[in-house]
This record gives sequence, structure tokens and C-alpha cells, in this order.
Amino acid sequence: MSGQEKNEGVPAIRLHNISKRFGSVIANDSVSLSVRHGEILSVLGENGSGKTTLMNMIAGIYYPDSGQIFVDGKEVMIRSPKDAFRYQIGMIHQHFKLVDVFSATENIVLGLEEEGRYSLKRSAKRIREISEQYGFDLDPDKKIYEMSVSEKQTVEIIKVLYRGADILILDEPTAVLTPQETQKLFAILRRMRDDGKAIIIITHKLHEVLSLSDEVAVLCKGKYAGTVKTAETNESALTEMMVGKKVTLNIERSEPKDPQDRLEVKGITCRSREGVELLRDVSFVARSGEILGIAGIAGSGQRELLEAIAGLQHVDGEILYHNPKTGQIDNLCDKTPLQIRELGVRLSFVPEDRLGMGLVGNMDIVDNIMLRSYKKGKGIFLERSKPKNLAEQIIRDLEVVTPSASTPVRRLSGGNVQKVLVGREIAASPKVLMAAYPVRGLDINASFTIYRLFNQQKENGTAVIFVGEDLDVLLALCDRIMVISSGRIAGTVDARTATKEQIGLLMTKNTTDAYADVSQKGGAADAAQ
Amino acid sequence: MPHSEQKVREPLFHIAKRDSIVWWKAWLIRGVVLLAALVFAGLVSFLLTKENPLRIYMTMLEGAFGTQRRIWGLMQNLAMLLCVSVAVTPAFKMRFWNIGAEGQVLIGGLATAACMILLGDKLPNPLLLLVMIAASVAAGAVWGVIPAFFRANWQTNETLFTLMMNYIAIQLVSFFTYKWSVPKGSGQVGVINRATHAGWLPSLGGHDYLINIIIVLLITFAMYVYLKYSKQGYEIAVVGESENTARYIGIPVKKVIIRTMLISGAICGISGLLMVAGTDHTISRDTAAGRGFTAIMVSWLAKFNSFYMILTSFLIVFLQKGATEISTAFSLNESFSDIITGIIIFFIISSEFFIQYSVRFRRKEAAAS
Amino acid sequence: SAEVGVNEVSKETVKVGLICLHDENSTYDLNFLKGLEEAKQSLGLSDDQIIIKKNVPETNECKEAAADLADRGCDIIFADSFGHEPYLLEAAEEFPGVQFCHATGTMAHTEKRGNFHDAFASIYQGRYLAGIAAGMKLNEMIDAGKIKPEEAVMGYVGAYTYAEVISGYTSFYLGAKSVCPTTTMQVQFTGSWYDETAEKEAATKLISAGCVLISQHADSMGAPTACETAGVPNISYNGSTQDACPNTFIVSSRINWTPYYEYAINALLNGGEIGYDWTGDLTTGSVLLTDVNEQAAAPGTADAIRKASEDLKSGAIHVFDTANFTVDGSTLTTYLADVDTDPEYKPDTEAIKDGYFHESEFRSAPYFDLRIDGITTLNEMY
Amino acid sequence: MMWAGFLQRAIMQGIPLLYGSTGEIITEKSGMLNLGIPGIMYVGGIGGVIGAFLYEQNAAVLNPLLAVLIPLLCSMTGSLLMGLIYSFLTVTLRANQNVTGLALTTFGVGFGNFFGGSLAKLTGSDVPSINLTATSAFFRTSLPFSDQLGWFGQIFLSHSFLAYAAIVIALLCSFILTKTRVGLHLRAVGENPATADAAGINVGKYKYLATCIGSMIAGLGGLYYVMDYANGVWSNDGFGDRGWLAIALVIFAVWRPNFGILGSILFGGLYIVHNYIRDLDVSGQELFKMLPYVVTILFLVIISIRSKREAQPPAHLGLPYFREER
Ligand SMILES: Nc1ncnc2c1ncn2[C@@H]1O[C@H](COP(=O)(O)OP(=O)(O)OP(=O)(O)O)[C@@H](O)[C@H]1O
Ligand SMILES: Nc1ncnc2c1ncn2[C@@H]1O[C@H](COP(=O)(O)OP(=O)(O)OP(=O)(O)O)[C@@H](O)[C@H]1O
Ligand SMILES: [Mg+2]
Ligand SMILES: [Mg+2]
Repeated sequence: MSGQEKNEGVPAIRLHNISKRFGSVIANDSVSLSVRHGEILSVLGENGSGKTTLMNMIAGIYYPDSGQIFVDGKEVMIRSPKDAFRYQIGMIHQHFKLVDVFSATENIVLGLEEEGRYSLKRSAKRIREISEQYGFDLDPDKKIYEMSVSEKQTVEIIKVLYRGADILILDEPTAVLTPQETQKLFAILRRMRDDGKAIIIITHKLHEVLSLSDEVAVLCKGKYAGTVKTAETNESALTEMMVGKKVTLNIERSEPKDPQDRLEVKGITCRSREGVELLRDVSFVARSGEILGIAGIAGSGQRELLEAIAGLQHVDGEILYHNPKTGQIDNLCDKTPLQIRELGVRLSFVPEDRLGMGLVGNMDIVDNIMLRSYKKGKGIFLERSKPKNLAEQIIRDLEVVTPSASTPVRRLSGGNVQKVLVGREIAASPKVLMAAYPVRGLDINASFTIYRLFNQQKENGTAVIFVGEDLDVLLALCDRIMVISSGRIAGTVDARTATKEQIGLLMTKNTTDAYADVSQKGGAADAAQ
Repeated sequence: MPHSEQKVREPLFHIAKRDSIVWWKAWLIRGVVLLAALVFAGLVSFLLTKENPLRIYMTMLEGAFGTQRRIWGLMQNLAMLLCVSVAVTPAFKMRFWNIGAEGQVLIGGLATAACMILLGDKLPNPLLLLVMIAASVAAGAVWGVIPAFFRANWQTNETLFTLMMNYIAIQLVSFFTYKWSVPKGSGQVGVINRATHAGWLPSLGGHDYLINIIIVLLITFAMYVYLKYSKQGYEIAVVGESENTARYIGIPVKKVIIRTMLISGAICGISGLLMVAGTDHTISRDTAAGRGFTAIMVSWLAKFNSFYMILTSFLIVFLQKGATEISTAFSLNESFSDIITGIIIFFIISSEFFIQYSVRFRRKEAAAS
Repeated sequence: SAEVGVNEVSKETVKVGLICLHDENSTYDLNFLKGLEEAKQSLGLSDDQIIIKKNVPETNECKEAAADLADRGCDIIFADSFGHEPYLLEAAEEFPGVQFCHATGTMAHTEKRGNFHDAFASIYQGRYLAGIAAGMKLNEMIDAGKIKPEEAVMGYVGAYTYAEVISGYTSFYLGAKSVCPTTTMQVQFTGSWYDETAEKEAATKLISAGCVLISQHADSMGAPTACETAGVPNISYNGSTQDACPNTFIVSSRINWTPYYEYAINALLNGGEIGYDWTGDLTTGSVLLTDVNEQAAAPGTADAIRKASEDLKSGAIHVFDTANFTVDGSTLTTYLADVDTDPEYKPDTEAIKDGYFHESEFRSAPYFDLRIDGITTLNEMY
Repeated sequence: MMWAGFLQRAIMQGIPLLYGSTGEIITEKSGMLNLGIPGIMYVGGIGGVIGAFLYEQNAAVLNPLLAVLIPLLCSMTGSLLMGLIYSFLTVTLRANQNVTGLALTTFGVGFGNFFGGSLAKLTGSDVPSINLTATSAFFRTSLPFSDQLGWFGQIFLSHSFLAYAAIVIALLCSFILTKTRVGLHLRAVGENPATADAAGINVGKYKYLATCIGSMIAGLGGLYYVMDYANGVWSNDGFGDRGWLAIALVIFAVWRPNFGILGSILFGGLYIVHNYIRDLDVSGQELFKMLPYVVTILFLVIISIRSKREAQPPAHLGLPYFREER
């Protein structure tokens, strides 16, 4: 369409009264919005408000129940992604759509019907050209399973560029990126906008919305709540539009009360199956009544660290648990989760991968709540009444949006899934609570609910370990922040006095040599799941 | 709005997943589909035989229920199929695609036969029976655990592994039937302990098969409770859904995989015992009679619910018995029953689609512009 | 062993049951099915007086099938497979008023149950005659200079290693040897009555090992078609395979079961006894040879067969004449055969009298299980 | 020349397996685990038989081209229909693949034997088999000079066009899978259908096509068996368990049709090797018949322990795909 003259007044894409239901859930209820060429539109909304669903209908993944879609002023029928490509719509999905065993090139040319002979070499050449033009760094022959998260995202973006998409949709592209990577992405997006492309981006991070987009469209519980010019709004106004009421967005941080050593990690080292060091000589202490933040570039060993403590990773070294009841000190190193629990260690863990690890998507909320406690009680039979009550309590207390307690968790939106998980882990009244990126993908309201819960735990005397990516949040929520870099501790700072710049510096401290390697292997482990 | 030169048509129909469906609607759908299947199968029968389809179905009923003996025969066959179906279920629930039940049953039968042949005159009968039970359970369990072990440790594809194990079991049975054949060289074991009845399961109240039926019903009930209400059953479900979650929560995944296949294999072994000691009193490579494969369909069609399996295995056994009767009555090739069974299963399989999805047809031309 | 209620059955009401291991797609069972059809016509029975159960395995299913036939009012029930015997015996016990006639079995003459009977045919005679055709073909090849006399090696594909098969291939060999004295034979067992691949591969292997003529005792088309492919003459079994093998089929022997059906049903209808053990032979018409395929056979084959057949009938020659074979180099004068079935295979009956082995005389099923010189069995170790 | 004979037989045994496994590989590459292959191969066989039978019955003189083409087309139509049943049930109606496959095998074997039996009855021949010797002769035309070149001719030239076609098809499939756009798309569908779908590939279409084409290829294995191996004589159950062996061969070939060529010869050899071992008794023979299965298991274990990514089954093998499922 590049050859075609763009009609300035006509939106690149316009949705009119789009509705979509899933069973009894109304995901989109008569939503209308539009975006013009040379413009970036943010779509904002609480978890489960139907953003992904709406975008998926533009991309041809879902098909609307009713409503119309116009591209450049013409009504179109998008029945499949193929149709979407025909209208030069490209989408980068919340969950990457890449084939693990394929190379970058293979993934990028996938689905294309180019003229002429099929030649990966020629395509790789074009990919290099595009990379150069936009300043990406990508090896076209690298296999996806060898890639880090940001590399994967690069592939996704080049995929869209390669197709010459005119309309670009990104669903929470920054959720897994470091701030540096995010800045790079935004620079590219701005360049694309200046090239006259229409861009729609979904993100829960309001500062990103404000810094990047020209307009913001807000969805609220499946309904369209309006569009505002970015220049004419601010964080609290947007939040209000999104949630439908005023909310306070500050984190109350209390002073730790009577902190005691709870978990003492001494010199642990972890190797991948290929023998690469993922953690090297990590030592620290987590204290009761305190939130210990862990900052670092994604894939620097955070996951291995938490998993080692939870008994899911083999490591060398010592992990000492100071039992407050008995005063005893137990080494948790190389114990299975079951053995750890049998030692009387009250350890809760909110893993990064909610549905892949923390919960069972196909089971209902009650059965998921039961995961932690099913072994309780004598005999060989299950006891279902207590978990049922607990489930209902969690739904009530955390305002989980769900038809009922017997709804499969898979059907819930990301935010609500997370609430179920955190609710369960906290209900076990842990002495140590570990959480990896607990608000990733959560809307602002839900995020603050989670922060509040962690603060409560802290006040109850739990040692909370919080792995986060948003430095502002870490600084506001935590008592101390430990920075991990390339599998090593780069330093620990007091969150009350430290600055973002200080932490950012620490985060890249050891990266010169080992970084590439570690992130690569971390990526491989991801892919192996 | 201007006419676009090439108007894109809305697709003729669109498929969407149903939220859930009330139970009676689901059964109504199944009933209707089954009826459609019978009509279609009747049509096929008519085309191939030129017989009145109603007469064909009457003959089938007659063949299955005509006499008391046939009813007992039907129940016996049902019990055997049910037993294998129940046996494969825990593995399926764990998403372990055990298609090796045929081999596990055979090897259980082989162990039983071995005890009867080798120990028939050496042990008192009650002791012999105990040894037989232990041997068949152990043999079936071993056959189930071998693929489970590799799957648990190295993710070895179990569908293909268990499939291959079937043939190994078949050849082993072949090997031993030559070793034990009567007369020598005939490749047939003949009736084992025909004179002494050593190791034969007793007949209860004059009914040869009653004991089989009772044992299978007990196993079915126990399996239902085990899967639905026991902690181990819950572990099986979790491992089946997500091994990662299971590991995270502290379920010993490898142990559960191996334990479940041990149970699965052991019950298959018992099925072998019932077939050899309770029914045939001989062993051959056909002892399992394809039940290992049929059971997979039975279990799946019943959605892994042991009680529904009584219904689904009844359906299959009825079809087989009935079709045998058709071929006797109308002197048809027996393979006809496979065709009919295949057709009816195709229909039943497709009924699940209408239960899980709804099909929406194209809306009337929207009042667009 | 209750008495049989003979008087109640009449030709109009008698019901006949037949239990087949497979169906008409197996040569073996087809023979039984055809035989019953002919008997039905010759006896003037109607269709609904005959009930046939096919594909009945050699398991308890067999007893169930027999009982179901008895339930339906069958007065006499035939079963066609060796392995059916013990189950049929059980049914005979349960239904003393019904006659059970079992083909190829061995237990009736020792069980001595009034309503349980065995039957077989002296098919070894037929194989001997077929062997003559083979010998003549070998002679033809020798005369034409295609092979040397010592290269007159025949191959034989056998199903199992027990007496029925041994008796069969030995008589075939002796028939061939009676016209071609230099012939030798190699036997490969398949371990199955019906396994197309195994039979075909066995035949092919025998051919590539130098066998110039093949015969078989197994039921599939594996061996004949292998011969047709390789252009090696074949003596078939069960029926003519000339259609599929026009260039290599010579002749085939088979059992005709019609005489036995007629005998047993007539005995039942006329109030006579059915013998425990009935042996059909050339004279009863139970042993048949198909037409000779003149295109493949040596000239004069049909005549030679006819002549030998007369001699066998008259007793002028005996198939297992001890003058015609040796075991480990010596001529036999005595041999105790295992005629009465027992688990230990205890030999119990002297089978050699008057200078020949009396096959199928003490019971219908074969019991000749000697390994004679000139025949090598390839996959059976002694 | 015993070993030359053995090798030639091994190849003949291997060809149906090669057809079956090539067809199944194409199918599995699209993520479909079609356990109906054994049934499909029966239908492929009987389809050819029906075609040849009708032609032989109705034609006064057989035209060589038609005598080959008619059975070929009938065979392919039969297996195509089987493939359509399977893909309709599993792709369109999203039925469980294992169950559908097993039912299809029951159906296909029954179908083959039913029509085989019925036709045999029609011929009224002495032995219950359908003899299509004339048709078979056209199929079995081998290369010139094959009987004049000693062992070389026996091993390499004595085969029929369907045998060489099997190898050509396998090589072609390998080429398509690795060197063409269609192959890339097909593999993507089997690895990650959601990704393929989002990339604009018509997942359903690919699954349908792969299954149907795979079925047709596999069906040719059945045709080769009757027309070449069995000399045009159809006997019920003659094909035996080769279908399952073909599925085993897929693993052995690590999902590469070109590896399947050598694998099929190996499996063919293992299938009959017991005939060629001296002094093996009949029971020992039964143990030897285990070999292909044992070898497959060993291989399966080895590739899983080595866990090389390239040797793994397609990631989405056997799983259903529904775009709107999440
Ligand atoms: N497959 C489904 N079946 C039923 N309901 C669903 C399904 N998928 C999503 N929903 C519902 O739709 C709503 C939005 O879910 P979705 O995951 O799209 O939200 P989201 O905005 O992407 O949230 P998040 O940021 O948490 O990922 C949720 O309430 C969820 O329960
Ligand atoms: N495939 C699906 N099947 C059933 N329900 C779905 C499906 N996809 C989404 N939903 C439901 O539709 C609603 C909207 O979901 P959607 O994913 O669009 O939300 P979202 O705004 O993207 O949320 P989030 O911010 O969490 O990503 C949710 O209730 C969700 O549960
Ligand atoms: Mg979303
Ligand atoms: Mg979401």
C-alpha cells in the first residue's frame, strides 16, 4: 500500500461497535476506536478488560461476534491472520509466536509467499539490512531456543517489518524487557511512526503510555471508555478512567519490626546442564519483617536463585533456614520441595511462570488452591471442603473476577490468575515469601493490591523476597535491594537512600564478559519448558 | 459506502467454544449422534447386504441377549474389556498415552500360564492362586513400568514405546507357546491342567464367569474412588496437567509417573490373569484379543470416568457380539463387524465436538451501510 | 457318557452346527465349509438346518460357541480345528444328548465319551501321489540337463513340527523318491498355519538355497506365489493355485470332508453309532488330487498318479514301506508311536508291522513322526 | 548368493514400510499422529485390488498403461478417503487423534478384509484369494539386465517401478520438507500451530493436506504389497502388522524420509532375518521376530537421552489446535 496515497483524514484502522463473547464472558462490548497513520495509540485497561481480545480480532486470531472493522476507510472482513497481512496489519503478541527449533530467518519468512525461489540466504540478507536500518542486533541463523527474551522480541518486530506492515500492534511488548531494552524499542517505534505507520501498543505501565503515545484509548470491563490525547492527561486521570473510580497510587512503607535472620544463603553456585555458571558464589541474608528486593537484568540468575531456595534447582553451597519456632537451623540445599515442607519450613513461592508452574490451567480455582494443602490430613483421601472455603475467601478478599470458584483458571485473565496464585501462597502463612515478577502483566490496580499484600506479610513478620523489574516500585516498596548481575551479587543497597542510577549501574556491572552467555543459556532453559 | 470491487464474504459458519453445557443436553446430543450412527450403519449394512436394517438390528439384539448364556457371555466379555479400560485410565489421566495395554495384558496372562504350567502340580491350589496373582500383577507392572521409567527420566515418547512393547510381549508369548506346546511342535498350549483344574478360578454359584465379573466391578469402583477422591488420584491429575507445577508443589513427578504406570500395568496383568485362569485356561498370542487397543477408545469415550466406561464398553461389546451374530445369520464376512464398529465410533467421537463447541452460521446480511 | 437320544432326529428336523476357526477366507476352513455345503445337498437338508459359527478362536469362546449351537437345537456339531478339541470335550460333557464331531483331534479314542468323535483323512496318501508328480518333474529337469541328479533338491515349507506335518512331508518326499531316487529335501518351518510373509520368505529362501521344486503344508498363497515369481515348480496344497500360478503349479492334494459329514449325519439319522475315530482315505473319496497342470507338469504325470493311486487303494504299495526309507542309515523294523495322547508323549503302540508303518490306522490323526534320511529340517534342532 | 538374495528380500520387505513411514512422517510433521496408518495401508491395498479386479473382469485385453493406472488411482482414492475421514474428525471436529487413529485402523483393516473376502467369493476360485496375476505382471516389470548382472542386478535392478518410486518419493519429501517454503510451513504447523496460524499459514489446510497426501503415500505401500510382493494375490490379513512397523520406522528415521530409506531396508531385513539363520528352532525364531521392535525401542531411548532437538518429534504432535483456545 506504500505506493498508494494515504488519505490524511481517514484512520488507518477503525473499529466500530465490536463485540466478542467467550461463553458467558463478554470480553468486548461494542468497542469502537481508531488510529491514524503516523500515530501511536496506547490501549489501556485493567486486566481482563478485553484489550488482547480486541487486538486479536484485528489480527485475525479471533472473529468478532458483531461489529465492523475499517482499514483506510474501507470495511474489511478479517477472518484469519492471512487476511490481516493482506491489509498490512502486523501484530506482536503478548506471548511470542515463534517456532523454537527454527532459526530467526525461518521464523521471519514463515507464512510469506514471496516471489521467486525460496532462499533463506536471500532472506537473511534482507533481515540484516532491516536490522541495520533500525539498529537491531540479530544473528539471522540463530535458533530461537538459543535466544534471550529480548532477542526473541527483536525477531518478532523484524518479522512485522519484513512484511512491510503498515499497521503495527504490540501487546504488552515491554513486560519482559529491561528499561534499556524498552528505551531501544521505543526509539524504534517512534522512527516507525515517523515513517507513517500506525501503531497500537498495549501496556500497563503508565509512564510508558505517557512518554510514547499520541493518544490513549481506555477499555473498562470490556467497554470502550473513551480516547484522550496523551498530552492532555496524566497518570491519575488515566487510572480513574480505567478503573472507573479514584484510586490512590502510593505505597506505604513501614519500618521493619524486630528483623531477624530467617534465610541465610551462603556461597551458592549453580550450573546449567551444559556446565555454564548461572549463579556464582551468591550469599545474602533475608530477614523477617523486611522486604528484600532483587533487581537485575532479566535472566541474570534470579530465577535459578529462587528455584534453588524452593528446592527446584540443584546448587552447591548452603541455604540455611532459621526456624523461628524451634530455633533450629536447617540446610535446604538440594532438598526437594516436599522435604523442605516436611522440615517444617514455611516457604511460599510465587514463580514467574504462573500457569506453567504455579497453577494448573485446566483445573478449577478450588483444585488449584488445594495444590499447597492436599497432603494435609490423615488417610489417603482428599479433603475438599477446606480448600473450597479458602478459595471463596480469596475470591472475595482479592476481588478475583471469575464466574465461580469452579471455573478453570485458564479462563481467567492474567491479573486474576495472579491473584489466585498470590492468594494461595499467602494463605499458607509463610515465614518466607518469594515472588518473581509478581505484577508482570498486571494492571495498576491489581499491582497495588499485590504490593499491599506484601506489605501486610512483612508486617506479620514474614521475610519477603521480591524479584522485580520496575526500579521505581522496588525503591518504593523494599527495605533493601540486592542487585544481581550475570549470576553474581553486584551489591546490596538501602532502598530508602539509593537511586535508580545507582542500581542501574550495579545491574550492568559484570556484564562485559559473561552476560551474553548467561542470558543465552537462560533463554535456552526457558525454551526447554 | 462505495462498492468494493471484491467484497469479502463473511465465512459461512464460525466455530466457537461453548462455556459449558447442562448435562442433559450433552446426553441428548450423544443420544442423537448415536441414533444417527445406527441409522448410518444400518444404511451401510443395507447397501452391502440388501437386508432390512431393522432385521439386522433385531439379529444383533438377539445375538447379544437371545439366551441366558449369551447374556452371561456378553457380561464376561464386557467385564474383560472394562477391566483393561479401567487399567489404562490412570495413565491417560496423567496424559501418559499408554497404548501398550495389549502387551501388559498378555504378559500378565503369560505369567499366569507359566505358574499354572510349571507349578500346577507342585503347589496346593490356594497357594498356587496366590502365586499366580502375584506373578501376573508383577509381570503387568514391569511391562508398564519400563516405558514409564524412560519417560520419567528422559521424556522418551511413551506412545511409541508402549506400542513396541506390545509386539515384544506378543513374541515372548509366541516363544513360550512353542516351548510349552501340546502336542510338541504344534504351537498351542492347549487347555492347561485340564484334569486337575489347578489354578483355575473357581466358579461361583455354578456360574463360571461370575468371579471375573465381581472382581472387575470391584476394580472399577476402586479406580473411580482412587482417581476422584484420593490424594494419589489428585497427584495424577496434576502431573497430567503440568509436570512443572507438580514439581513446584513438591509432587515427586518421576515417582508418580512410575507408580501410576505400575498400577496401570498391574491391573492389566490382572486382566491377563482373569482371561487365562478365569476364562480360557490357555495362553496364545491372541489371548488379549485386541482389547488393549479397544480399551483406549472405551476409556477415552467415557472421558476417563470408570462408571461411564461400563456404558461405553457395553456398547462396544454389544456391537461385536451383535455383528458376529449378523455374520452367522446372513453369512457375511466377519470383518463386517469391524466396519460397523469403526463407523459407530467415528460418530461417537464426533459427538464430543457438538458438546464442546457451538457452530454459528452466518448472520443475516448486517445492516452495514 | 449318557445315551444318545437317536430316535428323535429325522432328516427334516436334524440340525447341524459347524464351528470354524476362521472363515471362508482361509483355505483350511473353506474346505470344511465347501464340504458341508455338498453334504447338505447330497443329504437334502435345507439352509436353516445348518448353523455355522466362524472365526471361533481356540479358547473358551469355542465352548461358548458349541453351547450356543446346542442351545439352538443342534443335534450334531462339527468343529474344524485341532485346538478346539479340549473345549469341545467340555461342551460334550455338558450336552450329552448332542453329538460332537471334531476334525484332526486325537483324544476321542482315549476319552471314550459316547458323544465325542474324532476324524481325519489319510492325506499322506495324497501327498505321496503329489510327490510322484514332483519326482517326475525332477526327472524331467535332470533329463533336460538343467540340473545334475544330485541337485534334485526339493524345498518344503511346513507350518509346525508335529506329526501331522512330518507325516505329510515325509510321504511327499517318499513319493518323489519313488521316481527320482537321487532327490533330497529341505524343510523350513514357519510356526503358523497362515502367515503369508513367513511362507513366502521361507520358500524364497529355500529357492535361493538351491531348491528346484517347492511344496508346502501351510495355508496361505505365500509359497505358491514365491514359486511363480522365481519360476520354480510348485506342488500345492488345499486346492488348485493354477489361476495365480499358471506357469509353476503342478498339482495339489486336499482333503474332502464331504464323506465324513455324510457318514456322521447318516449315522445319527439311522440310529447307528458314530465311530470314535474315523479315517477317510482314497477309497472313501476323502483324499483328492486336483487336475494336473499340463503346462508345468512332466508328461505322463496324470497317468502315473492314477496308477499309483490304484496301487495304494489295492494295498499293492504302502507309502511308509520300510524298504523305501532309512533312519540314521538303517532300515526300521520296529517303532513305538505315541498314539494315545498323554502329556509325556509316551510311545505306546507298535506301528511297524508287515514291513510298513501303519499310519492313521490306530487313530485317525497322523502319528508318523520319524525323521528319515534324505530330509533336512532347517530350523528345528534335535 | 545367499546374502544377495537376503538383501533383495530385505528391500522388498522394506518398500511397504518405506511408503508407510514416508506417509506418516509427512503427516506427523503437521502435528498429526495418525495411528490409522495400518488401516489406511489395508485400504490402499484393497483399493488397488478392486480397481484391478474390475478392470480384469471387464477388459478383453489388458492395456498395460491402464492396468497400472486404474489400480493406482483406485488405491490412492481409497487411502485419500481414509485420510479425509481422519482429518475431518481430528482437524475439523477436533477429536482425539489417538482414538480416531485406532478406530480408523479397526475400520480400515475390516474394510480391506471385508471386500477382500467378498471379491474372493465372487471369483469362486479353489483357494480363497483374488488372483490378479496379469495386473501384477505389469506392476512387477523390472529393469532390463537385472538378471544378467549377478548380485548387483539382483539387489539393485530387480525391483519394480513402485519400489523405485518409493525411494524417489522419500527423497522428494525430504527435499520438500527441508528446502521449500511449503516444507517450512508444514514443519511450523507441527511445531507450533498457533505461531503458524498467526503467521498467516492456514493450519487446517496444511493439516488436511499433509494427512491426505501422507495417507495416499502410505496407501501405496499396501498397493505395492499386493501387486508386487504378493504377485497380485490378495489374501485377508496378509499385510499383517507392517503398518505398525512403519510407524516404528518413523522414529527410527528421526522424522526424515531420506533416513527412512536405509531404515526401511534394515527393518525389512530384521523382519525376515530369522529365516536366514542356521539352526534356529521355531521358538527361537519367534524371539528373532522381536528384533525390529527392540531396535526401535533402543533407538527411541537413545534419541531421548541424547535429547538433541533436531531428533525430537514435532513439538505439537498429537495435540489438537483451536485458534480461539487459550
Ligand atoms: N478463554 C477464556 N475463556 C473465558 N474467559 C476468558 C478467556 N480468556 C480470557 N477470559 C476473560 O477475559 C478477561 C480478560 O482476559 P485477558 O487475559 O485477555 O485480559 P488481559 O487484559 O490480557 O489481562 P492481563 O493483563 O492480566 O493478561 C478476563 O476476565 C478473563 O477471565
Ligand atoms: N480464548 C478465550 N476463550 C475464552 N475467554 C477468553 C478468551 N480470550 C479472552 N477471554 C476472556 O475475554 C476477556 C477479555 O480478555 P482479554 O485477554 O482481551 O483481556 P486483556 O484486556 O487483554 O487483559 P490483560 O490485561 O490481562 O491482558 C477475559 O474475560 C478473558 O478471560
Ligand atoms: Mg491481554
Ligand atoms: Mg492478558
